[in-house]
Amino acid sequence: MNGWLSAAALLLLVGFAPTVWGAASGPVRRRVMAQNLATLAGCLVLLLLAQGYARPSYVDLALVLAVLGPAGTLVYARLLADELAERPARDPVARALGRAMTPLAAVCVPLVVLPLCVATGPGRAMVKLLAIGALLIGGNIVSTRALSARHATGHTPRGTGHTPQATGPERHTTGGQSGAAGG
Amino acid sequence: MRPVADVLIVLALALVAASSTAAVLARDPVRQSTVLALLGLSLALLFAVLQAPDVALSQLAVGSALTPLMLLLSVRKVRRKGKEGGSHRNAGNRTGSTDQEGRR
Amino acid sequence: MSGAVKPSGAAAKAAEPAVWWAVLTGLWLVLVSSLDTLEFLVGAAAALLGAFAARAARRAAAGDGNRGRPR
Amino acid sequence: MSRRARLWVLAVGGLGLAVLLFAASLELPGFGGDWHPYGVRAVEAALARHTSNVVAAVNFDQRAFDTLGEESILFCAALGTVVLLRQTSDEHRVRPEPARVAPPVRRYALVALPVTLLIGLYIVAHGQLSPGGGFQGGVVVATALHLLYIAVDYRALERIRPIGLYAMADAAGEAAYLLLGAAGLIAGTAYLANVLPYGTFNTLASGGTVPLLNAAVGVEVASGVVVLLASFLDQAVEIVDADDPDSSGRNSDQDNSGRPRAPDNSDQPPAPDTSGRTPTPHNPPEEKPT
Repeated sequence: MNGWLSAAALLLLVGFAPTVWGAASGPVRRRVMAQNLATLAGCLVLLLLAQGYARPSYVDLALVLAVLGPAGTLVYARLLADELAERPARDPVARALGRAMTPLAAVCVPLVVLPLCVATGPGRAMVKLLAIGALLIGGNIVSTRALSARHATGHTPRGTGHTPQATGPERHTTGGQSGAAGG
Repeated sequence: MRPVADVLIVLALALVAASSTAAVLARDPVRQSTVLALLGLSLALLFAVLQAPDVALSQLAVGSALTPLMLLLSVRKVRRKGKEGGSHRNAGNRTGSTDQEGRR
Repeated sequence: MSGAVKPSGAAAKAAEPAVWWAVLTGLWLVLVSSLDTLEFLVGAAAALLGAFAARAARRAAAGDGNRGRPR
Repeated sequence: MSRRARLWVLAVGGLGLAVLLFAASLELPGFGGDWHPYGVRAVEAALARHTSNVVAAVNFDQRAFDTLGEESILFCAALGTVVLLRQTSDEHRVRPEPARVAPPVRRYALVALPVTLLIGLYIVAHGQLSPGGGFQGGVVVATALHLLYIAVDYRALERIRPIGLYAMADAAGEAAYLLLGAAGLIAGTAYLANVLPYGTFNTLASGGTVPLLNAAVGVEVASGVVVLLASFLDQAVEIVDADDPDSSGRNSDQDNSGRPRAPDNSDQPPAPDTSGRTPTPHNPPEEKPT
């Protein structure tokens, strides 16, 4: 019991605390990426807390954050497209975060979720944990992509007199469109 | 368990203090919005370690997507308004205008 | 998953919500802590809502409004 | 009153408040202790009514009248926003442009929308059992719908968001709460009393009226937030000043294709777009607000 809470405290300190600094300083790009990382770290902390306090119902917090956190990042990606596009990844922290985010999610989430699954034992609770993990990884991959895709194809002005034909998803080259729909 | 739980509370409290101070110090609403997202998250964590999951859930639900959305929409409207007003004062000919039938 | 189903016949039309309903009901049953009949019924109803929302969302995203306006 | 007198009044009031707060804090139970006079009673009452989430029992049973007030606050806030942000006669609507969103993001949103919706409904339905309830779940449901704006575009959201229906659902949720309260009066006890059978502890049907009130609040909050955001979105995306003809450039959603957008109105000649070329304030015809 103690170990889970210690792990949560550690993750809060090394995973979450730096994102506060990241979100409060530097260019907008870095801030949004820090927010993205913070939802990941916060969600994992909540999962660890649920196990540490031996309260399975606390897992719902992580569940909600796993779906709403990426939605928040997508809000920024959508509405701050100008700000995200105007500074082409000059900030080293933002660039490093943008590169490290997906591997980080792919490594850290199993690192936390799998021990929790072992501790929970087989059953629906375990499947729920795995579902949260899958939502978290998928959401983070997509939101990271959205941030970098914005950067790549944010504001290429189209030809004039373009009639809005929005039939079907527009295909434009963002490079390497690996389908990363979560879940 | 007790000392670790206390450490968690202190840590979460410190994070809330730090992020709320940063939110107050940020003057630009756009930059403030990301700090606010972090503040919401820290508050949710604080409520969670204080064993108030209902409040934490409210904070998560409102703070993670809804608040940034409303804030940024307001910023967009205000900026647009300012831009329109500005362009109006400058007799309306914006340089980057790419209208298809060239205005004036 | 989405976008894969082209609504050509009645069966194809029903397939998309059915798949979504099954997936979402399964998700609901995973989320809840204890199972009983009422839980399953409520979950099935919520999943039905979600399934139709999924279809409506896909159509809204794909079409320009003339096809399958889910009002 | 002079400035000096006002400051004195403020100082006296502040001092009184400080003294009272200090006196009250001396009587507080210790931080993090197991025993709290109000907490113990609330837990007892919640367990007596078979509601395993004590917070839900406090919010929707023991102090349900408070929650009625809180729900009404949101209702009034949505109402006030709709009135304040309505389309005035010197504004007109432009058709939002399709957004350009990376296909994976769009696919993710289409998958995440029903999942988020289901999670929201789960939170609403299990308010009496686990953390959550009508407010939290309702906000999640509303956020789920707005994934369609965030990751697709505004027109897609508008297609699944007949705003009149949501406004009606908003009012219906508020009314349902009021009427559920009146059920207590009909049963011969107090307003908002828990008159239904309490059910089996720790199942979905437990808690008497608590799940029903949760559902009412869920409907009210979800549609209230949708209506609230609709006014914000309309203002940010669609509504522009009529006296500013330059609605073509960068003001809209995205995609600065520089095409002058035709207003949403049918009796407006769309093709040559003479709508706002001349900066006269009342060139576009009156359009219905929302």
